[in-house]
This record gives sequence, C-alpha cells and structure tokens, in this order.
Amino acid sequence: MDRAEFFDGAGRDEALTLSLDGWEGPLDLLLTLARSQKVDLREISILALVQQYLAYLESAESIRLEIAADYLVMAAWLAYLKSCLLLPTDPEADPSPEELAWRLQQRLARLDAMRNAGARLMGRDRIGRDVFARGAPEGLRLMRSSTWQSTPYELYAAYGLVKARTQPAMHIVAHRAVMALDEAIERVARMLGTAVDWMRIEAFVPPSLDLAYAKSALASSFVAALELARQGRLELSQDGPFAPLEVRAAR
Amino acid sequence: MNDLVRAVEAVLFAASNPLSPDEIALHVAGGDIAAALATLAERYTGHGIELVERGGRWHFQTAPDLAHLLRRTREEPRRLSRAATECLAIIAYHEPVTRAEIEAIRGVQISKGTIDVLMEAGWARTAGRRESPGRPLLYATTPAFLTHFGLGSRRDLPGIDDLKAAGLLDPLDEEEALSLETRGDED
Amino acid sequence: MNDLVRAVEAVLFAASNPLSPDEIALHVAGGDIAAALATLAERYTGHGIELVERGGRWHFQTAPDLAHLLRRTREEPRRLSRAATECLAIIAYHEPVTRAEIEAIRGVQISKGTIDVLMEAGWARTAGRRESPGRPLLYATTPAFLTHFGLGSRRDLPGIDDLKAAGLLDPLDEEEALSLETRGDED
Repeated sequence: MDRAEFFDGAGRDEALTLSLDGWEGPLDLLLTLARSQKVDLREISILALVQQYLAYLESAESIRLEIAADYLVMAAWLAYLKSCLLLPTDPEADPSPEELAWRLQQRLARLDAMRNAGARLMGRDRIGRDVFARGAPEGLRLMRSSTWQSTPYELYAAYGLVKARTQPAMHIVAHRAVMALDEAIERVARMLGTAVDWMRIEAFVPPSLDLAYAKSALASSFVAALELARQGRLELSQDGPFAPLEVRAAR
Repeated sequence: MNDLVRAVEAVLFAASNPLSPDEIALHVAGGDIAAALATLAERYTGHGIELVERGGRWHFQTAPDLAHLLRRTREEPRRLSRAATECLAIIAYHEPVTRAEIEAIRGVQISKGTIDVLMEAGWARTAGRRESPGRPLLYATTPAFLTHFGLGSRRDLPGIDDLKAAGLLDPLDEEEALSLETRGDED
Repeated sequence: MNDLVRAVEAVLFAASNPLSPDEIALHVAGGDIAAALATLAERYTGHGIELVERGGRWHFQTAPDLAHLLRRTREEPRRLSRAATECLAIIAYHEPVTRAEIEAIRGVQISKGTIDVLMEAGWARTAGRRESPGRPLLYATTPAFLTHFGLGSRRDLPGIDDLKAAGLLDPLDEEEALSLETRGDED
C-alpha cells in the first residue's frame, strides 16, 4: 500500500483495507501518522497523534495477533498518555505528561533522522552504481618466499631420534635380591620348632632394609607355609580376608 | 612526471582494493607518499577518473557525473530492505552500538538476518562487547562501508553535525533501551 | 578537459575488456572517438599508466617499466617440521637414497610435501635413479645444505658414536614414544 496515497487521498476511507503488515512496528506507524500532520515533528499535536493512532488501530481490518501485540501495547501507553494530558495537571507526577510527550516526540525524531540518513546514504554516489572502480585491475601480487631454517643440532637430534626409534629393543632385567622357595621352606621349617603358639607369618621373614627383598621373602615364606601345611607339618589360621595370617606347628 | 608519482599512480591503478599509504609504501620504496598522493589527486581533478581517499585508503574511480554513461542497468548493486537500510544508518551514526540500541531506536525488534546482510555486504562488523550486564556485542561500520558510499570518514556522513547538535545521536536513556531489552533478544 | 575525452577515459577505465571505438561509441553518444582516443593517449604519455591499442581495441595498462612494482616478494623465515628434519637427516647420512629407503629408516611414511619442502629449501636434490625394479628416484643433499649447516663436507657429519656420546641416541622415554606414534607424520 502506498502510504502517501492513503493519507493524502482517501483519508480514513472505510473501503480501504487497513492492515498492520505494512508497518515496521508501532513507532513506524506513529511516525507516518505524525508526518501526515504536515508540520515539523517538534510542533506536532501529540493529542491528535494519539487519536490518529487509536483510530487507525480500530479501523485496521485484519489484526494478526502475532504482529498486533506491539501495536496494542503502544495503544495502551498512548491512551494512558492521552488521559494524563487531558486531566488537570498533577504537580507530583514524575515524569510529567509533558515530559512523556516530549520523549515520544524525541523518539519519533530519532527514527525520522535515521530514516532520512538511510535514504541519503543510499542516494550517495555509490561504487558499482554511480562510480566505478577499474574494470580489470592487474592486481598487486604478494609472492611469499619461504626461507627455511634449521640448525645442525636439530638435524643431528632428528637423526638420533630416528636411530633410537628403529634400534632393536633389548630388554635386560636388572638383578634383584629374591628369596628362593627352597630357602624359604627350609627357613620356615627350621623356625617352626620354636613356635609354641600362633605366630604371624611376618615373623618368619628375616629383617632386611631392602624392601624388594623383604617383599620377595614374605611371598616365598607364604608359599612355603602353604607347602608345609599340605605336608601336615603346620597349621594356618586367618580370621578373615586380609586379616593377619598366623602359623604354628602341627599338633 | 616525477618517478614517485608515476609509481604511486601505477600501483593504485593496478590494485584491486583501496590502499593505505603504508600499503603503497610496500611497493614503492622510499619517498613522500602523502605528497605524491596529493599531487596525483590534484592532477586528476576534472578528469573522467579521479583519485579519492576513503577512510585513509586511496583508490581511483570514475567521476560521479559520468554515472549515466557507465550504468548498464538502473538496478542498485545491492538493494537493501528498509529495515536493513535503517539499521545501517543507525550503526553508522551511532557506532559502536548494540543490537538492543538499534531496536530501541527503531521501536521494533530486528529479525535475525538484518545485521547479517550488512555484515555479508562487508559494511558492518562486530566491534567487541560493551562492558555492561550481558556484555552485548557492539556493531560498527567498516572501511568498505566508507569506500562504497564515497565517504572520506564518518565525519562526512550526511547531516551528522546537525543531528549531533539536535541531540538525536545521544545515547538513549536507559528506560527506553531497557523496555525493549526485556522483551528478549532471540539469538 | 573536454567532455568527450573525459567520457572515453571513464568508459575505458571501468571496462573489463579492451574496447574498440565502436564499443566505446555505445556508451558515449556522438563525437569523434578516434580523436578523443588520440588526445587521451598523448595525455597519458609519461604517466604511470598508459593508453594502448592492441588489434583495434584500446585499454589502460600500467607502464611496462613499472611492472616490477606490482609484484612484491616477502621472505618468511619458516622452521622445518620435525618430519622434514628427520627426512633431511636420513638423506644426509645415507645418500643417495630412495624414498622407500627413507621411509624404511624412519619407520614412518613420509607425506608428499616433505621432500618437496627440502627441495624448495635448496637442501635436497634428485640424484638420478637406482638401477633396480621401478628405477626409483634417488635423493641427495646439495652444497647449500652443507653451507646452511656449517659443514665442510658430508664427512663432517657426526658419526653414530658421536651422537651416542652426545646423548642423542638414548632410547626414547615412553611418553615421547607415545606422542610420536599418535602424531604420525604431521606435515
């Protein structure tokens, strides 16, 4: 719909189909209505503008709810503004109705200014429409040449790495002090003679500062104790899982 | 014609984009590039081609009064919607500006694609975030915007001084900006 | 400057192809185009740009003596990737060597670009073909390689024992070996 035609010609003709689809929000509609007063935006009659807006909304034939919400909120606010402007001035009101009206005017002026600015921008001598850049520029070329860098150290280290990576792997198990099973059986059997009552298995392990050896000795002594128990030479007792394991000579 | 001026002329002529004096200097060793540019610009005055500066970068273009000879079609290179046009104007005159501020000025939410269109055209860019609650993105114009619309700088925006004087470019009062923000920005 | 000459200048500037006088006349109504072209050509003599005719078609071009300004080379120092360094080391210690042999020694395949980079750097060259099935190309180092790495000759490369003494042949610790496996050939 051509707005100018609408306002200049038909006025609020009932035959016209009015809808909100053509407006970019309530402020846009207000601005167009304000323009129809044909005075400077700062001189417009806010009361008349409010009337125009409310009348337009009433006459709008098809109101689609999803787009109407903003317009209705604005209508409510304008109705409030109108009543404030008509009622006797309440000196306590803050902001005052005049202040509210001024703010509305300012908002319309801002939108109007930006709308004009947009139009003036689009009307400038634009590249590709009014002025033209060179059609076939040769172009400036940037040739990148890489100067590769490396150092002797990196070269040798790389070769070392390759060699190390592909060297056949040799596995050497380092010597470790262990207590052999035979030794443990002999030791446990020998010490069992002195064990009158239950003794913890740890008591059969020789004291050692070498933790690895101590572990090995404990493991071997345990297996030795199992073997001696199988032979019926000692008894084993344990109250529960992980409880101390105790040993005594068979009765 | 002096060698430096010739060289600057050739480089600008061959370039497919506007060049800053620093960029020109990468091709033309030594000499007063600014002086050479001034000489050239003057020499081309009244020609069918002119040398112009846009946002600190220089390029040759055809004289605006010859547009009617060169325009093949009346169609605009990029036809912007009314929403996009207003949005671009708001960004240009208020930059840097948040989406909520743009919406507050227009009194309506802007659809998702509107700013995208401006960014795609190369006329708008994001310009950091405002250090306020929510840290909203800021938008500003680009050098290509100045080039396209034939503006030497933002000071050449039509009527910007008058708008500033009338207080129409002042930051919005918070109430107005807030009333829109609470409606929720969908992305 | 006369209007016709200005118009012809602008039309030729904006055109994406050289134009014949007839084609120019489609844009510029009336007037002696040949004369305007002659005037223009003379006016641009000695500029950084010149108007030239080729086979009856006219166009602007940068003056041939300034062509070198349009190209600019920038040297960028770049570090050799680890894969390329290993590859170079293998070539240096084993030359002449085929690609398959390099891969066998590295224990990892080498990507297409790796040897190219070494050739581009001027450190590796092809050195004929091995007379074996498939006649694979052989690679060797260049004098520039010796210069860059400060070597008088290949005999100056440290031997395996030297590398061992320098701790460069120590078995990898597990972590490093793992990171090598997962990284594969990265360039």
